[in-house]
Amino acid sequence: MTASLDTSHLHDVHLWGALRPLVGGATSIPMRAATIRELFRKLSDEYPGMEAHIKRGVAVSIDGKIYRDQWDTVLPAGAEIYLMPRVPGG
Amino acid sequence: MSVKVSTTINGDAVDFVCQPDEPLLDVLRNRLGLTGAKEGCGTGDCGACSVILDGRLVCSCLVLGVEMEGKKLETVEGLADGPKLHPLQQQFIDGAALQCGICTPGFLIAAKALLDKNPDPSEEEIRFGLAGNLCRCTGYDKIVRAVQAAAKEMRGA
Amino acid sequence: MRYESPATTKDAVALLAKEKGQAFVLAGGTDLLVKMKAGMLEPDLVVDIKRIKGMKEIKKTASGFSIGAAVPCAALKENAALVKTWPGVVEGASLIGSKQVQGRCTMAGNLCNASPAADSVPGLVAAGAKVVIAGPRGTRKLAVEDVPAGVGRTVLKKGEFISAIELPKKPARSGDAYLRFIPRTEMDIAVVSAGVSLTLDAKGVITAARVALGAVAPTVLLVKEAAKAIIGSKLDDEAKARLTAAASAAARPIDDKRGTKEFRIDVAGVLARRAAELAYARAGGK
Amino acid sequence: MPLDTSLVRKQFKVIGTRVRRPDGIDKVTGRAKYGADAFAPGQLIGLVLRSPHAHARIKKIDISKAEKLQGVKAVITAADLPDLTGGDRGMRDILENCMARSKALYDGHAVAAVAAVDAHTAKQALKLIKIDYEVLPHVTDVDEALKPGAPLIHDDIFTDGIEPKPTKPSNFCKLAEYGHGDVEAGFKEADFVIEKSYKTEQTHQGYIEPHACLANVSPDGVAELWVTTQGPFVYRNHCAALLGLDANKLRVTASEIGGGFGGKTHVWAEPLALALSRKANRPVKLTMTRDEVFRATGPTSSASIDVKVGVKKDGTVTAAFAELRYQNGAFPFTWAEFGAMTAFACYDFKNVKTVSRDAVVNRPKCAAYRAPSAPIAAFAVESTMDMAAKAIGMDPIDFRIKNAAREGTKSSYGPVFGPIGIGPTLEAAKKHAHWNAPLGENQGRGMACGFWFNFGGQTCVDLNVTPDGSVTVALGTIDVGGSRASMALAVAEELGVAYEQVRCVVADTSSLGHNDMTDGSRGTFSSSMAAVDAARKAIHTMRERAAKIWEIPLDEVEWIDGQAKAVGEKHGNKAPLSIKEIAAQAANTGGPIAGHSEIVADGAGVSFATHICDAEVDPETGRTSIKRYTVIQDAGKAMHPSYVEGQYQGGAAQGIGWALNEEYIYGKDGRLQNAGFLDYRIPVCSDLPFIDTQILEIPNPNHPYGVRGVGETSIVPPLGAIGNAISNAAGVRLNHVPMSPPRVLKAIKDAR
Repeated sequence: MTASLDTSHLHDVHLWGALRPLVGGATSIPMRAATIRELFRKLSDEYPGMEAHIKRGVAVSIDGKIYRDQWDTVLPAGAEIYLMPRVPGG
Repeated sequence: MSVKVSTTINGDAVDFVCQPDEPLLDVLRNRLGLTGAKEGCGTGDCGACSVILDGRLVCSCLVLGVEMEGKKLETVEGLADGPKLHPLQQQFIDGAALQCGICTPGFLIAAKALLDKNPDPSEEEIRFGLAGNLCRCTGYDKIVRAVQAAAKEMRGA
Repeated sequence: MRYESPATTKDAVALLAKEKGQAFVLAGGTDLLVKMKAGMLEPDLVVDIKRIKGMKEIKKTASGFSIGAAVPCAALKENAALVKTWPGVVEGASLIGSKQVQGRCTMAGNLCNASPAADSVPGLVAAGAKVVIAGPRGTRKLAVEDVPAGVGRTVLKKGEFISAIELPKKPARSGDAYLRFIPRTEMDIAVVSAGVSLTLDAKGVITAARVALGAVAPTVLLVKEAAKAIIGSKLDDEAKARLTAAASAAARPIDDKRGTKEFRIDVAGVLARRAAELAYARAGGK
Repeated sequence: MPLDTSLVRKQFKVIGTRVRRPDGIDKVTGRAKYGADAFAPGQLIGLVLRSPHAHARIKKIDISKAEKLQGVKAVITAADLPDLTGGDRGMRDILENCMARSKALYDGHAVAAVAAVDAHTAKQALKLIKIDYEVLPHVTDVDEALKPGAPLIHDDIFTDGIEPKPTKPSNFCKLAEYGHGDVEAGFKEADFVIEKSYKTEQTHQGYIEPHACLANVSPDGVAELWVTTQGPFVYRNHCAALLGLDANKLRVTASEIGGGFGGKTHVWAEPLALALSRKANRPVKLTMTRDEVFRATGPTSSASIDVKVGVKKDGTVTAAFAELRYQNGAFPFTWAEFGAMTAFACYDFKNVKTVSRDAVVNRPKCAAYRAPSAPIAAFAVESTMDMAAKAIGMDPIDFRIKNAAREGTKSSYGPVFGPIGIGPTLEAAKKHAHWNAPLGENQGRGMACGFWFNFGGQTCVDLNVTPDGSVTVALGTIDVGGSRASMALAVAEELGVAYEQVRCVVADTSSLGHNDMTDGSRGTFSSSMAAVDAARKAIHTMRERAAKIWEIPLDEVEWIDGQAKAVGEKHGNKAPLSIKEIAAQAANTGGPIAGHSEIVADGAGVSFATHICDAEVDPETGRTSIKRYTVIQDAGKAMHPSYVEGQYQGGAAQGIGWALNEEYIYGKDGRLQNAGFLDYRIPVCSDLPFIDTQILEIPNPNHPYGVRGVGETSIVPPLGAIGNAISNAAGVRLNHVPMSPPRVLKAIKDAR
């Protein structure tokens, strides 16, 4: 399921509140990425402070389905991408 | 100073030594290897350590080991008849009346004590008969139903 | 800790009197063992009274019933004559703890633990029960309400222990009842409780009454004003209102983890009224 | 061969049957071994000394007398647990929670521990430890803790989520916001605006088995830990990190577990047991008392919430707002934030906003409790929703149906929902006989909805075919309520064999790869996905073996109904090969037959439920009894319906306890006053009616069998449902949970 670069699409990546200050307050940022891995890498490279959040745990909602771990998960064209805190359970 | 005690547990003659202030529950679990009775609270509030002492349902955490001299005790380990499970045991399995199972030995003993005295209890009598046993997993629904089913089976109905 | 299980009352008294350290009587143990577990008590001597002859007997006597100090509460319920005569007393005793606790706990222990919330005590007080106290100077008797001296304290002296509880004969057309309030249906300590015993004349007028309240003061209260409120009545609405008000007025509870002061005052009145209604019906009143 | 997780539409043979669980006999005969049921030769008894103060500086600890007591083999303090966390705040907090360092932060905080030859000696030793405390001012209430000038619990918490970051430390650890639209504009459009403030008290998971473990550390760093836990692998990783052990040398075995509900997702005294064992070079058994469980493990938050809902006469909600303030106990976390995420998740609102404020207080470190944070938020929201429905004279179910989230709804926490089940549960509730049944005197009926995320995570399963053709399965998620039966059903279904032919066990940490904690309703969802994967791999191997036996190409062998069948006309004379026959030839065809699965189980999907409750309120005492209760929830596919019903019933019962009577009660001195089952009142058998369940099965498209997690959502609606029922029974709106008799009676009196 590993995607190559040529399958990457431009996404409007929505951020939850805690991440917004790191991108200057925006609720979403445009970002081209094929996979969660690429998305995380680019976020870490471009926005100082983002890496710490990602290390602590960020979940990625892709069209409402929440992914927590798998980096090679593909970000399909036109998908709604939402970054959320990782939630623990009981 | 340790005290020597001679007693009967599940029909077997048993001798043990214990400290005079040692609860029966600790004697059963730590000295006799009978770990079916569980310690959920140690203060008589959860019923997980229930045993039947001379025909009466009690919490073994609220009995001293030294009081056992000459007494007769029934524990969950004595419930089955060889390989044949007691109807309560079988109905608890068949009716999914246990989830984590930590409270199960206490419930089985309390249910047995109830049915020994009242073979055809109403739902309310079952609920109050088991009110000394806490279960946090099941909401008691399937436990009550399993006791009803076992009672029916034991009555031969 | 030493454990002794003497065969006679005399030996038990001697053991208790002689002990220099902390000595406790063990009957049901449902309070004693809990306190030991919590480290609140570290007894030097525990005297188990259950092997003393008669301690586990319920006797019908010329003057009523004599209940041995080591009779477990579960056994009270099994005694048909006692249940018929003093249903309220048995109700109170049957509400202590769980079925498991019932298999061990005793009314004498419940009384000596001296909690204002003791479930068996208001019923006993309402019934006019007495205790028989064995001690180094022989036996003495006391009204149940005179045993507790405060929260966790009794008037018993060194070497003394309660050997029996005596219930009087029940006069004709009498009834008793005990009700308590707990948030759950079982397993709780009473937040408020009320025991009522009353006697009627042939017309259904209350001629004598005793009303006891639990958990509203440091000890169980015998509320004379509440009894007065209904004596001479047929427990009509006005009498009930007077009873409710008198019971609430007598209550002087505290706020604690089990309930608020305001709640206890309100519910003391409600329970006294409801217990009186039950007792009145049991006495044959309509 | 990656796992294809897409839904297989098929007629199930064994999935959905109510089989007997494999651990049933052990559990009804007393043979099952739980945390406290293990014994090691030469074991010592470990006990923990705990702070009696809510907040105190530890000036000096003198253990010299305790160490000299005959029979004492080890005494430890924080000095025996050096900080190896390397700046990881989360791990440092775990370490500090296990053993106080410079300050005791709550009543019950561990300050020292001993290991001795028996419990009696260990108790005496605890008494000989002398601690010089400087008692500090404390705060246990969330609103008080957030006030300026409140006693400061940590001097290095600077509120997260505020820009620029504050320069002054406070107890306010995190601010967060969720939502979309313009709530102010929305409220202006409303015909009615309902505003209410709520409080909920702290509750504990109340599992009946106290934490217990048996630790055995050798001087060469090899260690074993037998422990009751929801996650042996996470316990291994955390204990190894905190003690400086190699993870591969620490073998953690999960005992049978006597309930967890989130409370056993976290190490508490286990690192202390290991540290004692290391110091004594003897096995150490450490069992918490019930008092310790309440005072020193991880209950859920208490909270304070303001809700505002704007509604039009036609039932449209124009705007919704909530501010949620949760305490996290003595260490910072984000429990209020999860409340903010879940609060309005059941609904499709154009304008919605939630703000969360997380605070630290002098109480034990909060842990997850079944759908953590969500029941608290749902109580406030579902109460307000009922008030809004009343204000416009609309049936509460119709009102919720009108506003329910559906596929395509932008959720209140951000993403757009895919296909979801809130609508079907509401429709089922409306049609349910319960909703339309008559009520008695002083009775009222209430309903409420609930939401929880659910998740999957890292999961391993090892499947082995034995030489006699039966199948063993090693699982990495623990079994707290029948999951070994469900996993055996999954494997039997996939292999096409009888349930009885498959036996599942929970593996220790040296026998299987890492598995995430069994939490988040993930056990059955994740492990069944991995079990199916492992079974498919074993099937592939068995087809290969059959091909070798038959000396034909692999693609001429199919797996049908638990047997290898040679396909094609030329093989018409070949009798199918059973697993037993294939296994018998394993030595000659390539060795043992197995299937392994190591996956990240994603796609759990969100979960919704609707509950209906009938309550009777005694108007003179304020006592509430639950007369009838119905749970309606989507399970995707109920693998073992009895255990799905059990999850629904158990969650509802816990919610009922929380709604009516359970609460942590702190005194003015900051000490917990009800650390026992006598006064922490969980429901007893006679408190509850039978709890009816209706399982909806809307298959989860992301699981081969359509399974969803079912463990948690059922605790979310009860608080609101009961509050609404009480309101309808007694005519008073309770805004403080638990809705205990004194609170209900006061509300009734105030309304008179």
